[in-house]
Amino acid sequence: AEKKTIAVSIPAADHGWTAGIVYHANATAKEINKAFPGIEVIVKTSPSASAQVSAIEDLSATRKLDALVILPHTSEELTTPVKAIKEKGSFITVVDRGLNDPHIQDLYVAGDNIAVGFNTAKFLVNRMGGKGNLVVLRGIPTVIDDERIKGFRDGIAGSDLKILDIQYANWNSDEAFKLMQDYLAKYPQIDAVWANDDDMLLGVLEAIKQSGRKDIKFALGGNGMKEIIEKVMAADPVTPVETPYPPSMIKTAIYLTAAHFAGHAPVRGSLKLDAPLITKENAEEYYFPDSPF
Amino acid sequence: MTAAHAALAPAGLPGPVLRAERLAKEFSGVRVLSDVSLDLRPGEIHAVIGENGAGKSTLMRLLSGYLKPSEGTLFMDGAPAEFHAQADAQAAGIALVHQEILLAEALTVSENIFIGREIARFGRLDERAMREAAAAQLAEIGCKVSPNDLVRDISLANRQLVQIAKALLGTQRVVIFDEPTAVLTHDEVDPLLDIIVELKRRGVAILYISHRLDEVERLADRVTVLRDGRMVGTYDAHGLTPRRMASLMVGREFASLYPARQDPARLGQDESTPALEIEGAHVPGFVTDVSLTLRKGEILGLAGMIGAGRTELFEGLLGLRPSSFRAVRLHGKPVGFHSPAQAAKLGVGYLTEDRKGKGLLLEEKLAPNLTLAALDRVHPIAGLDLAGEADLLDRAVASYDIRLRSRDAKAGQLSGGNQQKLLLAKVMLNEPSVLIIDEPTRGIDIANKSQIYAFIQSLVREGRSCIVISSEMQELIGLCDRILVMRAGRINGELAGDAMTESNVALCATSSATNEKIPGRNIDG
Amino acid sequence: MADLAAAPPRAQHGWSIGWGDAGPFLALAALVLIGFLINPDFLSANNIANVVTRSAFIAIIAIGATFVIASGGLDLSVGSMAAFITGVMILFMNWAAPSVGTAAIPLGMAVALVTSIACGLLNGTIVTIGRIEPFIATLGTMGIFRALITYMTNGGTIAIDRSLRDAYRPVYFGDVLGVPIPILVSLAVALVAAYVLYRTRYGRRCVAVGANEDVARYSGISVARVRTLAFVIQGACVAIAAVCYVPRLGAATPTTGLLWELQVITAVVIGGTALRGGRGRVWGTVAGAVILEFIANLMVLSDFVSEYLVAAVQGVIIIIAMLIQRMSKR
Amino acid sequence: MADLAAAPPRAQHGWSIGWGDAGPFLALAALVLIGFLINPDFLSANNIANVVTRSAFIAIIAIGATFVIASGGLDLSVGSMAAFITGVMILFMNWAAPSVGTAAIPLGMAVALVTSIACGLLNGTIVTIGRIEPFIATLGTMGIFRALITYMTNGGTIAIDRSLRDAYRPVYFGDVLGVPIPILVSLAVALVAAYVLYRTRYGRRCVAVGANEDVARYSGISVARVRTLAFVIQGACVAIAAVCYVPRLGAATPTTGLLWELQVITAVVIGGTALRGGRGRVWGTVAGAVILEFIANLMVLSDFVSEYLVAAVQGVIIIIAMLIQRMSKR
Ligand SMILES: Nc1ncnc2c1ncn2[C@@H]1O[C@H](COP(=O)(O)OP(=O)(O)OP(=O)(O)O)[C@@H](O)[C@H]1O
Ligand SMILES: Nc1ncnc2c1ncn2[C@@H]1O[C@H](COP(=O)(O)OP(=O)(O)OP(=O)(O)O)[C@@H](O)[C@H]1O
Ligand SMILES: [Mg+2]
Ligand SMILES: [Mg+2]
Repeated sequence: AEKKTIAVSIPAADHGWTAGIVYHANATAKEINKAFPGIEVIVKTSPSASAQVSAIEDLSATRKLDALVILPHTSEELTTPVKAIKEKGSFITVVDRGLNDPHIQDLYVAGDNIAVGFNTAKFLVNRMGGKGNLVVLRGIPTVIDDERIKGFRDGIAGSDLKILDIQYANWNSDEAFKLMQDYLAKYPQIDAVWANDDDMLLGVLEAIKQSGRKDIKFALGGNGMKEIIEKVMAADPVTPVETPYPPSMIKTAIYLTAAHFAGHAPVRGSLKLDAPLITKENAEEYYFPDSPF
Repeated sequence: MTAAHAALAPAGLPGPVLRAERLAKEFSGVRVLSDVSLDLRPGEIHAVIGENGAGKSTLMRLLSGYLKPSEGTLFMDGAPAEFHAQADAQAAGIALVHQEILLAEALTVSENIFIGREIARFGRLDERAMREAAAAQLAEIGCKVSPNDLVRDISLANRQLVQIAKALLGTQRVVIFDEPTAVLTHDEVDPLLDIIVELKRRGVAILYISHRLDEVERLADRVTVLRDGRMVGTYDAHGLTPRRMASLMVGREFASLYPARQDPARLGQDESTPALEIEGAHVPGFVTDVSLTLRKGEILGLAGMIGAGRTELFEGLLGLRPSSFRAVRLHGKPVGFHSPAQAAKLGVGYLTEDRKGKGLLLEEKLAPNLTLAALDRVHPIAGLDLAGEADLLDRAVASYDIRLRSRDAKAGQLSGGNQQKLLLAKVMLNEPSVLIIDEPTRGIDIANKSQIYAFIQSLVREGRSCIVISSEMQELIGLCDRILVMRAGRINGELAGDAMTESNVALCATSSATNEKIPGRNIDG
Repeated sequence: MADLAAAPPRAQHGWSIGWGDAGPFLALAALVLIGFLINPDFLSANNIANVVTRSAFIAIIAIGATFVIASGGLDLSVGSMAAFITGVMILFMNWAAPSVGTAAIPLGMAVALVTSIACGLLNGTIVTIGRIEPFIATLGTMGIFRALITYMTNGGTIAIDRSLRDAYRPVYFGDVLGVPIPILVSLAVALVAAYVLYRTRYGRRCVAVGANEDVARYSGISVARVRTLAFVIQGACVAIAAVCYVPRLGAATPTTGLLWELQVITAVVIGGTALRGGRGRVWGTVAGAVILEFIANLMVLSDFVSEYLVAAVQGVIIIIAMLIQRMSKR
Repeated sequence: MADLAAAPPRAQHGWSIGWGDAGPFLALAALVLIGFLINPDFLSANNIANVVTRSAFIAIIAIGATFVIASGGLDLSVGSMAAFITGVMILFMNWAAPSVGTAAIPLGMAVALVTSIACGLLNGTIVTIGRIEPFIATLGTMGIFRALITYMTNGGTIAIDRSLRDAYRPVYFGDVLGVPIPILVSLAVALVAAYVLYRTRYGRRCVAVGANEDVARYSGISVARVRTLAFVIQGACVAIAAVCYVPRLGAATPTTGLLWELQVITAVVIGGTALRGGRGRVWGTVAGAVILEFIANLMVLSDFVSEYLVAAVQGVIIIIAMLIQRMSKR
């Protein structure tokens, strides 16, 4: 039988979470190539939206793609190009960020960015008795960042939690370190910090440690980085919980797509991964010691 | 007179320190020098003369390791020598004073002099020692700049002296001077020539290039003549007159250098409005309260020593440097220039003394250089007329006798004198009614000098007017109707008719009848 | 006396590409050959069309950069300027669409052009009147434009109105006689630019200013005006690129055009323009842009480079391309 | 005769900072004043110490860049080189720690130094022997180093071994008599650099090569050697910065040092070094690095800039700082 080609197009590893995506995508490709001789999975990473458009154009121009698994850099910019691939008859699996036109996708696997922000906010509202001063670090101006912030704002709405300050730290631990130092210099009383990604949380924790300040009761992140999960498992008082946004979702997506071909049964629909709070109790489940993330 | 070749050297003299045998040089296939042999003995001054583009500078660069010969061999003390880099030649005791100024403008005089051979003690630069050595060397050749001055801030003439100081530093066995006096005035030339004689006395072998044949007559022991890249011969300088040298260079009898002067009476009678009147010119730091009048059809000379402020006066006039004027009238009409473009439109052209730094784009071909200041002339509606531009270049090459080996050449590949002619052609393209020429014949050979003089004469005969700034007194005396002498930023005297003599000009340029300092600047520094 | 009869023949310069300028084209040819050896699909008409079409944006912006660099300047702000212009254009079109329908598209293009010329003027005046090193001046405006697009999008995305999308689509995806429109546009821009640079007074002055500011000044050229105009041309080119770009991605985001400035400068330099000014090569720049896009394409089409190392291989290829370009000179 | 006694006193360059070079310090003073007016906390000892300590990395790298730029080069690879060196160092220390314990730290530092000198040598030889425009050459190596660190970390993080963390921590967080160690290190580097640049043959030649290559070559200086050495010095500075950096977050990631090159060049230029070479100002560079960090700090401490517009305001301030620096010159 003819070999089926599944192309996987994902962002290049430019911070921890995307590194996790790349790790899982590669690992999955290896597994499937080994397990299903009739299926070839190729993984391509792209550093920007326009590079991603180019990459999928290149892939479809030079070979027949039976399926495309794509984690789009941005929804708007990728919608048209993916549609063009779809029109050539490929099976389309969209991961994480939905395209603007949901009719394009055959399969949709996603985490819930709004829930990442929302659940973290709810945790803080509960544990802080509905009041306190917060500072927030956000990432790179993109949809994900936007959704998480939106979820967070919705989550604290109605409480007396107050966001003192919110700034971009580009999902970069260094910049987060500096930003947190400056927050600490600026605000004498900070009750909790939320960095919308764990890379940044590392920098935040380092800055807090250096300052020796004791007023910060919680410093939370998001995404499920293994270093942070370790903290949760160790019942760290400042970082007792974590919200997953597991990069392993790409694995799920690739397996489901492969099943469409290998299982001789159509796989269609959408699958939304929850973003439940990770606590000491369930942390084990989210811990991948081998992943770079 | 017979050609006296090296082999005929009188017995008893030491053997040659540097000898070249059948040197040839090609630049990308174009042969600019062939079959040149010459030798240099300790304690002699050996002059090399030839027309612009004859290959003198190329020969000097071969001898001092800046270029590698395509053919031929160099011998040092009788043994074949190959210089892989200039440093090798330097190590062998050969120094070259370049025709073009080669100094880093952003660095100080002392830093420039010691580039590559800085004095250091235990790895730490000894600034004081370098400054003192530089000052001593500069003083010896009569250069009045401070070792701490930035090269950017000193005049072209002083840069040349700094370059000479740099070459003379250390112990040299061979010193090659490529037109060292081209940018110097009378008063700076004498100390330099004294230095050269002193070097000779110490047994240094000296190669000397100059277009000032009287200097050659004064200094040289032997003279080698080049024409079109070939040797005409090497001659004993004794009894070789400048006129004879000129004939050997051009290959025909050479008549008179200066054209017939125009009738002074005619000039005096012409009571029409002056071509250019300047009143109360101030260029901060350089020029104080200068007024002058250029009559129509006149050639007005401007003499002065280095730093007299002549160049700055006219750069100020054209809006090239901050300046103020009580009044400027062009053909009777009040004007004020804020850029050379505007001046050109009104018919005033200025030819800079610094052809390399301010005159030509050395990396650009000839035609774009020619038309750069007059692009409107080659710009009909449909874009640049390249054919027309090429015609202009042809015409310029013909009327200014620009010698080039390849029309594809870049301006920087022309010989120094031919660059000057190209620059003249460039300024003339705007057909100015008032032409200000700063050092018109700097580096130009004698035959072409007379062409340029004739050219300037023909300009004024056409009713144009001309100001000539020059450091060559004879040139001013031979060419001009009237000479203004500047000193320390002011006009110190006016000479006309029979009063135009070298001693009068020199007196005016140096005497401190008005012994004032220009505010804001230390003249002696 | 000069022997004019024997005077050497005239140099041909201008439109025709001299042998000395063949460097970037040789590098391109080498790359295409390697590409073909690695993966024969590389030369499929489809792939070639895709790659060349994609290179149009960088090519168009880099043509503008050729002027800036030839005149002795540098513009780091082009990438974020492109993002900003895209944002302005989309906002304007979306605002106008309800009232004027698809006429919003040409209006939006005009708005983009005007805005980008203003941006270029801003860069130019900071550099010439403010007398600030172009590197720093445009690094500053790079931050400014990037912040403006972030502000306009509130950190998110502005997508083009649905009603305009189909009407606008052909500007990127359409073709004339089989040649994609962006290619035609960039050829047109290159033709005009080559004309301006090689055949007009302005072009001459631009190169003269880059080669030696003093000589230019003494030749009566207004250095500030020439430099500023180069930045304005750069702005106009960014607008043209943005106009072609919008239908491809259909949206402006704060990450649009990120690091394009580096690609643009690389394309210009690979093309043979001297980074210190005084020499501009329009067609070389176009070749440089295509080379860069081919390298990226090759990375996707070849299978033996770990995706972590793509940037390394690209870096090596760029250096090799420069070596080929250099060596071909002499 | 030259009257040396009467020679006008000219700015002595070297250790003492001449008035003409005061520009960056004036800009810094202006910034501090504005900062204080906006938020008095700005001048709290704690904040100042934080900010100046943070600026140490950029300052140290920028001191190296002062040599490269003064000699007429440019190095865009410093940011990714820093990341790569950090990665190599951590990997080595983690590998050595089990056998040699905390002695792994000095060994790791040595490895970092050797590696970064090799990296600098690579840059230098590509530029001088390959005769490739430094901008392009180091853009290429920037990609290479970035890819290598991504590869080494698998796109993720390499953290320093727990057993070393506490022993190493003081290198960033410790202080001597209240002065944080990174500040001391950068002062020491600046002192040595100022000595080398202003007081040794090499420094003199470095500037000469940048001022006029031809003159340097005709004066018997090996231009290639001087330029290459400048890149090597740059490499060594990157290593020193990396050594101070590692204990801060204890990890290397593919985003470490991202865009540092732009900050470094900006610091150098704000400091008064000419981007076209021929002039280097070590202390100005240090001031430039502190200025940049203060600007970023001010953005956070002030309340009236929308988070979206931070980059714009930073851009404007950088341009204004350059204007102050320029105007103070004459
Ligand atoms: N680098 C070069 N490339 C090509 N041609 C060159 C180069 N250098 C010199 N030439 C040519 O070699 C010839 C000799 O030049 P050279 O500079 O030696 O003349 P010169 O005798 O010193 O003249 P001048 O008196 O004008 O200084 C000229 O025709 C010049 O154009
Ligand atoms: N930028 C400058 N800053 C300070 N001093 C300068 C500057 N330029 C020139 N000078 C000094 O000003 C004086 C005037 O120089 P200038 O060169 O060219 O006068 P000049 O009368 O045209 O003399 P010449 O043309 O014979 O050299 C010189 O002594 C020079 O050292
Ligand atoms: Mg010569
Ligand atoms: Mg003068």
